[in-house]
Amino acid sequence: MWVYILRRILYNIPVYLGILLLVMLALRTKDPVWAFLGKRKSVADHDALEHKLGLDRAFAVQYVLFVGDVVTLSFDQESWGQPGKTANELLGDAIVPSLVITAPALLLSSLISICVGLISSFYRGRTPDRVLVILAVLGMSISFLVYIILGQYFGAFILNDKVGHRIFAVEGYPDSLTPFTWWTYCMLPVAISVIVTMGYDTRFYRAVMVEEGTRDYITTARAKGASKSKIMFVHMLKNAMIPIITRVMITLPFLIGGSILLEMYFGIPGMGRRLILAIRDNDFPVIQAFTAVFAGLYIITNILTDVLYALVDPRVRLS
Amino acid sequence: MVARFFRSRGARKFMANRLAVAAFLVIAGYLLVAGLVWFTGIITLEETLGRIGASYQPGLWGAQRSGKRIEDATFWFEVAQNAADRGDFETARGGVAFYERRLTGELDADEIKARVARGIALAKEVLVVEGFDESASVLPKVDEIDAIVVELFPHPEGWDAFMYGARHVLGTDRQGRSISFRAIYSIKVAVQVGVVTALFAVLFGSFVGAAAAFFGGWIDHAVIWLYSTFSSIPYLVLLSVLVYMFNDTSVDKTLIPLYVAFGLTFWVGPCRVIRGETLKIKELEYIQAATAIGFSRTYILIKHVIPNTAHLMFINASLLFIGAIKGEVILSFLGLGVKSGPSWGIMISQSKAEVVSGFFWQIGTATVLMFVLVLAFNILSDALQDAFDPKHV
Amino acid sequence: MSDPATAPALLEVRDLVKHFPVRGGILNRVVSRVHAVNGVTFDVRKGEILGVVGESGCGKSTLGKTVIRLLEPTDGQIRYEGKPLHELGHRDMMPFRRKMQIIFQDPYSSLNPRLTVRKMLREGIRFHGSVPEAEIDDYIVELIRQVGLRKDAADRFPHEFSGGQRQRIGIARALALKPEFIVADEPVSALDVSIQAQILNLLLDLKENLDLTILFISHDLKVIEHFCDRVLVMYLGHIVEELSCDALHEEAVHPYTKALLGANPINDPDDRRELEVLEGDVPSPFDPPPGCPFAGRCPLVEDRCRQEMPPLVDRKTAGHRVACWAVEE
Amino acid sequence: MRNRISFFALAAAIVALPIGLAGCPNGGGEGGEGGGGGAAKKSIHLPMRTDGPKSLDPVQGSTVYDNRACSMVYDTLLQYKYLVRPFTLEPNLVEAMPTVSADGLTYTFKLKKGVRFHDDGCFPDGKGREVVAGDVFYSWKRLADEDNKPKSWWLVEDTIVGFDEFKAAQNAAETFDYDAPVEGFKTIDDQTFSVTLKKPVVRFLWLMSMFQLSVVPHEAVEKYGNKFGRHPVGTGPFTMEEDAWVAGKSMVFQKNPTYRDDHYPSADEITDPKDRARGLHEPAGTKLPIVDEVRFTMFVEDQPMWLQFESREIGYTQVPAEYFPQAFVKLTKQLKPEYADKGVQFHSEMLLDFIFRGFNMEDELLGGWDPESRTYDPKKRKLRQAISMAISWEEFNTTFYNGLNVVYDGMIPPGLDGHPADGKAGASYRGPDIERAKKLMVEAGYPNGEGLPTIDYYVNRGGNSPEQAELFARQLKKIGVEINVKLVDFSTLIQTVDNKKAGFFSFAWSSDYPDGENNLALFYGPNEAPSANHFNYKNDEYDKLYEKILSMPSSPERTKIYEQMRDMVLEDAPYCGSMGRERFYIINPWLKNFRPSEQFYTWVKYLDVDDSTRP
Repeated sequence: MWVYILRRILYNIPVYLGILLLVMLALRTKDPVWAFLGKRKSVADHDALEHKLGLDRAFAVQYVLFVGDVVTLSFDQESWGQPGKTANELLGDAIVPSLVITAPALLLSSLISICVGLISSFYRGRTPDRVLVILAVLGMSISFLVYIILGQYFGAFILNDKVGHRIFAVEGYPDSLTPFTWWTYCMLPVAISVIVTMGYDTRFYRAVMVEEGTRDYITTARAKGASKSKIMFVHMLKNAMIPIITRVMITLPFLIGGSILLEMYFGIPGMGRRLILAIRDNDFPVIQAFTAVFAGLYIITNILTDVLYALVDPRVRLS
Repeated sequence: MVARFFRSRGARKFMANRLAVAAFLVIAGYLLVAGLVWFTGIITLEETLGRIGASYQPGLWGAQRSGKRIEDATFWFEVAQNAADRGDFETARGGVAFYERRLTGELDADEIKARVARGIALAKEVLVVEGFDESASVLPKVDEIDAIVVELFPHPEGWDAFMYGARHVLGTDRQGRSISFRAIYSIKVAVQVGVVTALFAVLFGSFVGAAAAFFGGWIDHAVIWLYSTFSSIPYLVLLSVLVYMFNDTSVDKTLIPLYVAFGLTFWVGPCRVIRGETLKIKELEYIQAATAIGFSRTYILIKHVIPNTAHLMFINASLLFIGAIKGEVILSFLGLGVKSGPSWGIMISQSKAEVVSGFFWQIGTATVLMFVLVLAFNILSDALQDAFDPKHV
Repeated sequence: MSDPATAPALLEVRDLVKHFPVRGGILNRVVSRVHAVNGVTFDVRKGEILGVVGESGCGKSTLGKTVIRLLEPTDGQIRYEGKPLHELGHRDMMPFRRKMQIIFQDPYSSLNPRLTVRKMLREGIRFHGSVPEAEIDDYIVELIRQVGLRKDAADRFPHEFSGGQRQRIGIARALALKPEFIVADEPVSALDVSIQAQILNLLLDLKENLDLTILFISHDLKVIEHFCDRVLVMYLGHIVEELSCDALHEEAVHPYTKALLGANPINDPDDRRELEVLEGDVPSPFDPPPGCPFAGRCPLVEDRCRQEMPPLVDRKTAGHRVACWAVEE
Repeated sequence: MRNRISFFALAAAIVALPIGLAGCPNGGGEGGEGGGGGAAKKSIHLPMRTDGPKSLDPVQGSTVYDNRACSMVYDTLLQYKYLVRPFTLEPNLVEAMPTVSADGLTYTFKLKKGVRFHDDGCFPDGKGREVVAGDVFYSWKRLADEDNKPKSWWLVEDTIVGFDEFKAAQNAAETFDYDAPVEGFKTIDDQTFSVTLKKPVVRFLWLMSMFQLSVVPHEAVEKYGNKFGRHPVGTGPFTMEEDAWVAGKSMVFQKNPTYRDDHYPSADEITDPKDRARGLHEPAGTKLPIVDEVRFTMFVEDQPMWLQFESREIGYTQVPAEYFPQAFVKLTKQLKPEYADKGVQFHSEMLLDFIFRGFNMEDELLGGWDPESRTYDPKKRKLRQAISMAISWEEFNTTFYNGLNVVYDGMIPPGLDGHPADGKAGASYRGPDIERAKKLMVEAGYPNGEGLPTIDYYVNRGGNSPEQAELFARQLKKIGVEINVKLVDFSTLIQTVDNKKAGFFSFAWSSDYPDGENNLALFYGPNEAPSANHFNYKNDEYDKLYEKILSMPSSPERTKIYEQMRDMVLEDAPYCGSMGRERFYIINPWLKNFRPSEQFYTWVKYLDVDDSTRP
């Protein structure tokens, strides 16, 4: 097992190095210094700044240095867009807002989707199943952006207007997070995100449950006379945990990245929003650090997923 | 090939699925429209960018409050006034046409000016003196204003009337452009983006995946590394980096950034699937039989391996098509999408401002058109999977 | 027809070895090897049907595929009409590809489902140019008829045929290039018993008509006995006995061969006495022990068997060889 | 530590979720804003239509958002009078307007007594120290220190005696010595100091109100280092804690309790009757700042900003062009009744804009400059005039700006001396007049554009500029002029223009200070590219006049020269123009005393709030 874990880690190192390489190359397709300099600038200013930031060094040197930063987790270059803040600090500021939106969203959408998936597979082929499947497909066919635009308008503005007092804030993020302020500011984005992901998740979980339902042990359990609901909730759910856990794990890095659209629209100062703003500012060190961190988190969850898989299903280790 | 397809078990299963056939027909309809726009130019880019009348016209000629009616009338007055103001009235008038609706040729410059003055005076009277109320005393004046507009810009007749109706049937956006024409033109853009990216991603991904699995060795390692790398960059992060790359470059205005964005992200899926399938296929005895005949590895790959992954390519292509259409909306929001001309993404993005004022025609039209196509593809790909790949989860 | 016993060797195989690497460990290096074929030597004489028999996993299919170089030999020599096949590159192999063909076991996976019978056959014929372009269609029809299918089969896809019919297509494909030598890799074991006979008879007819030499691989000694001229008995990558099929029951001396004869359910019930001796496990092919691989299950096992592999030595009867310390005279 | 608290809150939030779902009847209320503590704490919530400032270090600032934030916490020597138009300066940190020596070179300032910096940990005992003359010079010298990454050195470049030399010497030295003398800086006593200029320039006074030259204490800079921009210490009306700024999201300022004696302007300092009608004179004499807390929220997207305004959450909003028809009747430019009835007010303000399409006068095809004779080819002038006559700025205005912009002749924006009455100047070549343009084309030797090669036209990409360029091309086609639109990014555009490689380009100039001189400088020969004279326009007579007005204070005589210079340029047509933007604001009834300006941002201290009309 340890050999397997170690191998997964070793295997992912070149992948991660590749990501860093790609991102760094992509960011250097334009001269970042020109983009950053303000009004009235000269070639001399440009060269001075470029030298100061070490961007005039050979790419290989920059690459090695940056990999060094990543390894030591020290993204302490000063942000260009937010002087006085390091990329590290910006990262730290942005993590919590991202999490308080995405973690509940993940939790809720997984719970609801699993339940709906169970119900759907319970009624497999009958009317409730069909209705749920159709609803899922309908939901999947509408753009995320439409959900957000209409959700903000109806869910906050119109709703508040009709009720007469504020149920959800149109946008914003509380200074101090309490359950109450969380409800006001974060519930609507969470709800929208749940609605958006539910279509996909429901279908996935339904398929998992349907497949589990055809397994031998279910037939055996039935033959032994176990009740249908017991089979569903005890036997099937227990065995379906593997795909469920994997699915949730796979979703994790996207959560940490946050939903850029939601954060932009609802003014939540999370990581996705920070990244977009950094891109608008040509904030080179921050873009670099954020992408490195995003990719790193992604890879870590990848490894975790693999390991989890292997723990549950030893055959994986051999292949 | 085609004949075989229709004789195959999968095809028969697919044809038995009435919903899937309906979806297939819907998609064919969209492709037809896209083809018409592309080849015959029934709707030109100019027509989607040009004004056809006042802003924020509701679709289906919905009733409007007098305040809005006056506002619309003012638009026409302004146009007429500008035309009359320009020195050479005759040439100027030639240019004052909102497609089928043209400035009347029966009045001379002074007559036009007089009518505009009368109309504006009335409008001001209603707006300033009487406020906006909907009372009986106001309505006759509003009607009179409308009558002046019709006098200046007579309603078109015959075929013109039909075209005029077609342009206005779903209303106008903030800039007074035809929502219906924009939405239909966007079908072409969506199909273009979908076809190009799905084709590219599926062909490239499949070939690379098949080659990797078939030849094995360092090629396989390199390909696995490549797709692991690409798939380990979270989608939106990759897009964001691309936004940075392409912002303000010479291809910014074209669809190329869009293709690149989708190309880079989408090829991974088919590559992975086809690689897995090829690993299975390459152990099959017909491949060994081909080797025994003496065919080269490349020939066997192209003639015997890749064609046997075709069903997976179809399924992947239809999934990627959906991905491309929906991705276009996100990219347009991020500023990497379509830049010149309309697209559903642009329409939805632009309708942000309209929704706030309770105007839903643009977002509604774009969403419905997109919804139907994506839904059809969803149904189609489900049916394809059921028919050809029964083991899928 | 030449007499198989005296005919010159068409194919000479000397010390053929085929190993498969097994990867593992953190860096995915080769940690061990499967010894599928472990130094075998034999001749195939022109015009004969040489059987290869053994339990599944003994390396007989690997042997069959290696001699026509579908698999690359790890070591050893293969000579076809005196030409060293093991030294030839892809291009130089071409003429031999035409002369050497193979019929597979599984009639389902051995036909490309995307090609009609006609396309499948034409592909190879064209590639080798073995028939003039203008005559290809007629040739294909003739071929189809020859393997016992109806003419209209040419434009159908594999999934439209039954298993037996598919195997006929497989045979047609092997014959399309007018080969001299065919490896038949368990061609009937996936078929119903009733159809097995038809296919075997077809093969026999074809062999007679087309002057073929066949290396016939099977796990079923009874089929071999009826079908082949000579038989090689394989155990774990080694040939343990080689003898003429006519004298199989009488002359077989190797304990494994005897066990196989006993295990054969259609065999004479009186001969079943030795069945119970086959106890113990087949040793792992990953890490074969020194000495005779059969030692662990052999009723006649001696100390020497565990230390040293017995050589394959000629017996008194011509063409009879055996590798066993215990039966040495 | 903060993070940990947030994690607890997160856990609590998740636990509380079902309860929240079950019932959360009083969703509105006072809890949301995190305030609500003090009984009568006056708090206002204002928008910034962007992701906000980058740094609160004045020398690093350059954008209007930096300006807005810096104006909260710092003071400049002079400031704009809140309610007086045209723009007028008044003393801020100084007791009175400076005295100027007879030769116009030496300005003497005297600081107000008892102005203290914010109470902050960087001072002994945490009590803010009194501002002295040395602080002013220290703050200005920071602009010269390249380690500060200053963005606005150009403001004082080549202006003050010895300052440029100081900059060069100190940056070359091992360490930057702030105590090294500058010839033009003289400290007379703790409160009094003088500045000597290289040449008399009237605009020096305008500089004294620019936020980049705000006064900062060296103690804070030394203590916080590169964090100073996030932990500002100044003398301004508000203070900001470091964690009250969520970058790109929001900033919260608190009233400075030790703010000096400053009062709302007296009732007679109002020039616009509309302002008086809105009751802006009423709070006269109130001690400033009036509110206790100011929250800025940055809106990267317009929809949330608009909805927040409609929810009466934020005090006002600028009206983005696409939202104009929603709130206003275009015909009358008045608020629609559904807004007016709710007590929403509006205000509109002309920006000091000069939007134009410029020619490179050294371009062979379009300029025809002969360096030998120092004259221009008259045929090329006809060509430029023809192009200018073919353009319809009104069409741009109606198509892209809801008709809200102002089209005018000359380079001096509305509201300043030298701007022509009704925007129409005598020597105008402003279109559209296709007939005349065609005639000019004939005179230029290109009848209907025959023989004229395609002209490369450089535009900054982004926004709707591709669409604008299309319209532009359409307009020019009418007289046979073909252009090849080159959409480039802003830095490329600047580089191309600075290298004199762009023959025809689209540009805009926002006045640095409200004086036509700033715009006239764009055509001053020695300012040629890479300086601000992008046209490389050279006219010896014009240059002489320009040098003359530099030291002239505002007067009818000076205005006359401005007009003369303007018409000289118009005749030579080194550009096609001009257009300026008008900005509309709508104001929620609870926000009091608001008179927006885009020229200065010290107005937050005058604002008040009426909580009775707040949701």
